[in-house]
Amino acid sequence: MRIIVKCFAGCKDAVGATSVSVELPAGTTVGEAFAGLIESYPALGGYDRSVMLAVNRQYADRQAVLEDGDELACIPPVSGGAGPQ
Amino acid sequence: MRIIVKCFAGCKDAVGATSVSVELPAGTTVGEAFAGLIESYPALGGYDRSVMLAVNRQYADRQAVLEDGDELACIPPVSGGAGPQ
Amino acid sequence: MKDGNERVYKITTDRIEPDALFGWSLKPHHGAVVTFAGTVRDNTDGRRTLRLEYETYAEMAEAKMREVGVEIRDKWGIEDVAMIHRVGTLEIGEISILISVAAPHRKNAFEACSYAIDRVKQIVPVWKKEIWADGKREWVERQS
Amino acid sequence: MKDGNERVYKITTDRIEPDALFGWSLKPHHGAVVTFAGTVRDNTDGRRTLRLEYETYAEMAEAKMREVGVEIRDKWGIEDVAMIHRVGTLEIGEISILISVAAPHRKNAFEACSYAIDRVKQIVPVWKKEIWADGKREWVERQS
Repeated sequence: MRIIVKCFAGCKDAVGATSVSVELPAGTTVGEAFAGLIESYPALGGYDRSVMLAVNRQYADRQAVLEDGDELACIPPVSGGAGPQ
Repeated sequence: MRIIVKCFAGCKDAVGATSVSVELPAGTTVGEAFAGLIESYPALGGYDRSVMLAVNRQYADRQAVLEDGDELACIPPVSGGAGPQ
Repeated sequence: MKDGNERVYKITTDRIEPDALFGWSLKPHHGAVVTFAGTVRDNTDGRRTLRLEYETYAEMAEAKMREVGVEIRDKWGIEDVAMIHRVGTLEIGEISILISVAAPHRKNAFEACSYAIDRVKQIVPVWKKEIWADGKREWVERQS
Repeated sequence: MKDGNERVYKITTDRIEPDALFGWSLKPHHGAVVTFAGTVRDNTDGRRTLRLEYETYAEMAEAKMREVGVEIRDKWGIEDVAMIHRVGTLEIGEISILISVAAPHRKNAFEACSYAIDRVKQIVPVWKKEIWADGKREWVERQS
């Protein structure tokens, strides 16, 4: 199956693109897909603990199983709004 | 001595004027002055417990002693801002 | 945006616009501006209100608003507080009081703004008269 | 003032004016409008900032802002929440986020508005890059 990976902020810089398309075996989980991305883009490794992952614009567990055509988003810690506190 | 009494909101309605001038013996306290006002304007009696009194634009104790030329203000419970809470 | 330490504590009969104080409070080192607008409701406890009439002891009211600003500076170290209270006849939906607090961080700004309106309602001599839809007119005289 | 139940949850690249949401949230039965504006500070922990660049996952960000609005309705029964987040390049003093909460009473409005900005900073996918005065550029990636 084929999924779209969207990358933002530091994840985007690590991947060098805002969006990549990847081919994965059926039954791949969100966590497995991100581990595969780290293999392809080692600079993503720094985000392994802090990244949140979203599938089709909903935050998802790493155990969630991906389906063909899904949009997986790599979301570094968000920093919108104003400054801290 | 002579003082000016300023009346607001319901106190103004009770006295029938925004301002009255009263002659008092030297040494009269704020509380005594207000008691005298109730004698002259019985409708003020309803405010005896709730009114705040200010001398020269500062909230004052009823024990405070008035001086010639003071401005005594009768301040019913305030209700500025928006609605309750 | 102002660079000086101007502060606004004002009683007015003019209509208050919702952004009237924004520029007075905001400075370059701030990250948060919290604004409270009190507006005239169309009812009180379900009884219909036509409009409100506000009266004040103006000379004392501005001094008391300033005092609230001093309390906020002492409690939170926040310098940039502005408040304006309208008096006279106000229609439904119009702003009776506007308070703006600007600070580097938001938590203090929220606390200080909430404190400001609580204190205004305790110590600033302003009264309102309800003009009820049934034609009655009544001073609102209760602590709240 | 709007009579319908329009709500605003918007990402924009346009400049945000401080009164942009006031009319959207205020209704005749309200007595309180609390507004939070997040603004670009000229420093972070003392280090000089030149400007900020905000990036977003727009399709998800608007949905997450809407979700914060639903949480507020469930917690406080407050329907009238509006929020707008700017992205792109922002200068010092400009508004990055504006949140407005209108309610019959002020205590809930303060709590809900403070909650709204806390939640936005947790779940809405927007990131900022500091353009430091020393020329460095850095994504700000920390929970706060």
